[in-house]
Amino acid sequence: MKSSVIVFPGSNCDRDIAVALQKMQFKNKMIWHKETSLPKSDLIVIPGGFSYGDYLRSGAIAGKSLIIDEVIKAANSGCLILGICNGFQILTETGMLKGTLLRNKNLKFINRNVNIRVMNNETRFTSKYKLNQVLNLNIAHNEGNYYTDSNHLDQLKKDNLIAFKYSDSSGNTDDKFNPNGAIENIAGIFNDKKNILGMMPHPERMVDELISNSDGINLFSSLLD
Amino acid sequence: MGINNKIIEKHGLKIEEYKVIKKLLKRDPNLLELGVFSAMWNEHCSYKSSRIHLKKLPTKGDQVIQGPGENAGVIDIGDNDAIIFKIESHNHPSFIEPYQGAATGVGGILRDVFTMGARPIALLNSIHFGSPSHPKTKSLLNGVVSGIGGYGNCIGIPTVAGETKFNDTYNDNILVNAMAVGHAEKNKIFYSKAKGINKSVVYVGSKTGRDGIHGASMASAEFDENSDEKKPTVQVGDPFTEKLLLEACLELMKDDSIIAIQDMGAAGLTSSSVEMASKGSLGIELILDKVPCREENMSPYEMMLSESQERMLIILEDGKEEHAKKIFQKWDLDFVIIGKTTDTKKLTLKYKDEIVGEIPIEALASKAPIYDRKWTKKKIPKSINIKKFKKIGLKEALIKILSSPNHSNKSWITNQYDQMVMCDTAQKSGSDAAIIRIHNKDKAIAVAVDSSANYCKSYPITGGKQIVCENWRNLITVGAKPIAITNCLNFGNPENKEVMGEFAECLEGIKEACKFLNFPVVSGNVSFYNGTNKKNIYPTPVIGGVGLIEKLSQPLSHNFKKNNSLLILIGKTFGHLEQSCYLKENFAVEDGKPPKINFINEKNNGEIVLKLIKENFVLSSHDISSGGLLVALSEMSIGSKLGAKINKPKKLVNLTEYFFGEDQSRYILEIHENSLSDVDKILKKNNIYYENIGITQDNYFEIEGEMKIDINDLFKINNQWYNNY
Amino acid sequence: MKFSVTVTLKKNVLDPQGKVVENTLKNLGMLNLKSIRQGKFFEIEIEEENIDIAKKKVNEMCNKLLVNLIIEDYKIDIVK
Amino acid sequence: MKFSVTVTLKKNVLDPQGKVVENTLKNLGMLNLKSIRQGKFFEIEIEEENIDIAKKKVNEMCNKLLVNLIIEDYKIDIVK
Ligand SMILES: Nc1ncnc2c1ncn2[C@@H]1O[C@H](COP(=O)(O)OP(=O)(O)O)[C@@H](O)[C@H]1O
Ligand SMILES: [Mg+2]
Repeated sequence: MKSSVIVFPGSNCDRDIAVALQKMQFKNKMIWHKETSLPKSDLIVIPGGFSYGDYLRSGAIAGKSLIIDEVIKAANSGCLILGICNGFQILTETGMLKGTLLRNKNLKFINRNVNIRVMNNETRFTSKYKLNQVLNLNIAHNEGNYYTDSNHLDQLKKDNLIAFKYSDSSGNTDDKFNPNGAIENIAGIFNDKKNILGMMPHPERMVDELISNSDGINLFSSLLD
Repeated sequence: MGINNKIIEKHGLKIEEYKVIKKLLKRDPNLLELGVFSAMWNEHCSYKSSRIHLKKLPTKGDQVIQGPGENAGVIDIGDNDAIIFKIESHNHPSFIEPYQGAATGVGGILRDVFTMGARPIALLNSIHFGSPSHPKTKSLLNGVVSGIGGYGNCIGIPTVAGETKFNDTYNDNILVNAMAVGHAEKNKIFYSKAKGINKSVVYVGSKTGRDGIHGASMASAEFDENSDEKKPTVQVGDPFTEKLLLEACLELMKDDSIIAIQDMGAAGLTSSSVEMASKGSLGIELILDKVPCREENMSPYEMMLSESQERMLIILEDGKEEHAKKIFQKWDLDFVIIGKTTDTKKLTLKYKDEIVGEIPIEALASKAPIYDRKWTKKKIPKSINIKKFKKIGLKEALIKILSSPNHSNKSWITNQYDQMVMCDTAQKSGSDAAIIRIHNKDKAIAVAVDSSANYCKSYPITGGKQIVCENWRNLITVGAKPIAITNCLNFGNPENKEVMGEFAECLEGIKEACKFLNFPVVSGNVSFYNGTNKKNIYPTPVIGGVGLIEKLSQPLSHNFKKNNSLLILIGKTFGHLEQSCYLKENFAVEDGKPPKINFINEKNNGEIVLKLIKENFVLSSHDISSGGLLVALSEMSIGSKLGAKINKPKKLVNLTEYFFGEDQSRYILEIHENSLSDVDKILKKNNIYYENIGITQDNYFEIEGEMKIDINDLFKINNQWYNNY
Repeated sequence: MKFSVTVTLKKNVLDPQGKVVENTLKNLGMLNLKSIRQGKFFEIEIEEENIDIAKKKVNEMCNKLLVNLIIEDYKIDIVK
Repeated sequence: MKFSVTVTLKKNVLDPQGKVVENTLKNLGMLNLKSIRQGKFFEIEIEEENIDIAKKKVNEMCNKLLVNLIIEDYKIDIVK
């Protein structure tokens, strides 16, 4: 499996995702945002961080960079795209995923482990998880409060495009377990072809038992299939 | 413009100092030169009041590569790995504008570490606020915490440990100390000593604006009613640019293009250029027209004194200019050759083809004034009669302490910091020390910061010893061998004899402890003039320590691991309640002596605890500090949601003294029930005093026959305060 | 020419920031505060003396970058 | 009554955000852009019909919460 990680000025989880990908036996390349072509890849990752300092709106400026046109082309031809945290924000800014990420409802940066429930395990990203399995992943963001209009929300539900929802450890998706105010506790979504996943929690932080847990591993091993 | 007394005073210089300047120059300085002198001669840059005392600190050791004198200290952790670290204060700016003050404090200390070639791997902070009921405290707390987080989170370096304290003494002068820790290859460390003549002096990073002009002299002046007027000097941090600067510098450092490199911190272009020239016994010539400016019509005076953030000065090897320029352009940063090294031993400033200022480097550096300020010894404080306080129940007292601002759980703060980015944080804040794995290796370092202003106020020598020992203990409890410390000395007005005495005696205590424990000081920072209108803060030295875990198999926390394990208490309990948190929280009393430090016990207990941990006998461990035994035990319980059943001590002791006394050199260890005989053997063989104090259990935290609390209640008690504030 | 652009969240979009600010102000005793919405403000200077062309340029900036049209509305005013 | 408040950074204060936005717009081809500064915008409605009292209230809100007077300037306008 060949992967590419796009690096923007201010990306800061690029090394973390590269380490996770290598650990999972991906052949990974780092791609600087000023490049105008992409190597052939099965998976493109847009990593977390503060691209362009999160200035203006998080993800907005990275969404205008040259390399993004190539990412869109690759996505249209079926390449798998994973956007984590700031990567998710960039995907919504470019329209590759619909909706947007607003400030957390408490107006504070939040870093802690949260539980999320797997809402659809019949995708290239989640096949190694069980349906409704609860994962414990780390979140770290200022703007993770997912919002979309009601038409799109209906579509997300109808077409099973919600990837993960914030929950408690037994999978209850009550608003009480919503860390940031996201609509319907949404933590991650797919596009309609399900080859693009955007998610706020960081699976790459959960691949090493010594540091955290291994709940993120199956996302990467799903992709390897 | 002629220079009169008022201008001299405005520059924070004394008339006598001005006379010395004239003598050194053999003429009157012009205004630009006066500005340069004032920046270099103020307390912050010249250490004029502290230097003779700092000299006494032990700074050498087998593992010390670089002690004080460079941007940060460097220690050797084996296999060509070096750790580079330093702590620094940003107290005054943070009081004026808490968000930006704290943020730029973090930015500044990071630059000190990555200028030396290290990739920063952890951030820590020690923050002190006034009383929670003081009208300013809440917004200062909010601003400082979000500023620290705002900078560290954005640049992507985990903030992993720290301390937050409240005390009236900081009502008008908060403390914001930030510490950065980086990792470098031992053979790739960069220093600030210039070498060679006619080498290019390069300016990189952000443009220069009018921010922070005279910031360094502000940090050296007491606040008064007019401090509002000093506001325009506030600097704004740009963590995004710092991230670019970090990556660009590390990229350039891969080969040998750099002769010397120095961040522009306090007193910006002035101190960075003078420092490099002074260390290399050279001169430096700057063409100020070339300085990248953010605003129009900036004068040479403003350029030399601006404290704009995110800038560096580099001296390059011949012929490396194009290569270096490419790297900085890749990262969208300014890169301009603004001068060269010379053999004149002078700082020469040119502007519009004229020499606008010329000062011998030694007049600015080695000939800067040094004062042996008058100081008085602290009298031994009177003991207080504990019996005069009304008796209160153990449970009631414990609840009072655990729910107080100083002892409440700090996750409201730490959840605002990214603690996991870089994926090497094996232990986050919450335990005695954080653990950071060295990337791609089995080994890890432990880091912690500590201060005990109450003890230092009461009796500075003991207080000074105590914080070093407490810091050492905090590293031991997570299984790390303590290696070296950095220190940030926050004190009042040094022109006051009592304050200067507190300084001298705290330092004496720090020195003795460091010597005895072989725990040298490799870097640090002094912040004087903390206080207002002649009211000085408590002496507040902050110690930041680094220890090594040679092989990290499982991070050791202070949370209980399972039920039915044995709890043992290492070290003797005498029941020292003077200066205790028990008296402070229950009776608002802050009197008496601090607890004694016995270095021999300290060292023996610590070394044997470390041995037990290394031999895998220990499931969890915690040192006993503020709040005493009972508070330490409840913290172990709260973190794990496991309870404990503590025996009622058999001897005829006063329970309050036993459970809340703050005697030093003590640890609580959780061990497997079946390892007791092995552990007992090791402890006995080494003459370590210990007691079996109870066992862990589910659901309840209790002292046999005395008190019993549901652990969920205990958790709630400890987790309310911040959320309700 | 100089323009100002104000960007505000669309009416039906939740404004977490505005909510918190509103509550805080009420807690500070501003009881007759009815509503507060927060947005962004830009002051843009461009080298173009023809009003129509200039305004078109500013409009283009808004569409291309400054405004997230999914959730935000904007308004351009001429300053001078 | 309805007011609008625009908050801008003081002149000499670094505006990292504005700088990045400006560069991006230029990279997007907006070559005649001379400068852009970003600020905040508030739309405030209060239940008070007396202009002077109302304005005073809004001013108080600015001082107490909305504006960081150390680095920002502000301007109040009446909307209706
Ligand atoms: N309390 C202290 N203990 C040991 N060294 C100190 C102390 N205070 C300052 N130093 C050392 O003095 C030097 C100058 O410090 P400072 O002016 O803070 O450096 P910088 O200009 O790089 O911020 C540094 O090498 C620092 O480590
Ligand atoms: Mg420095």
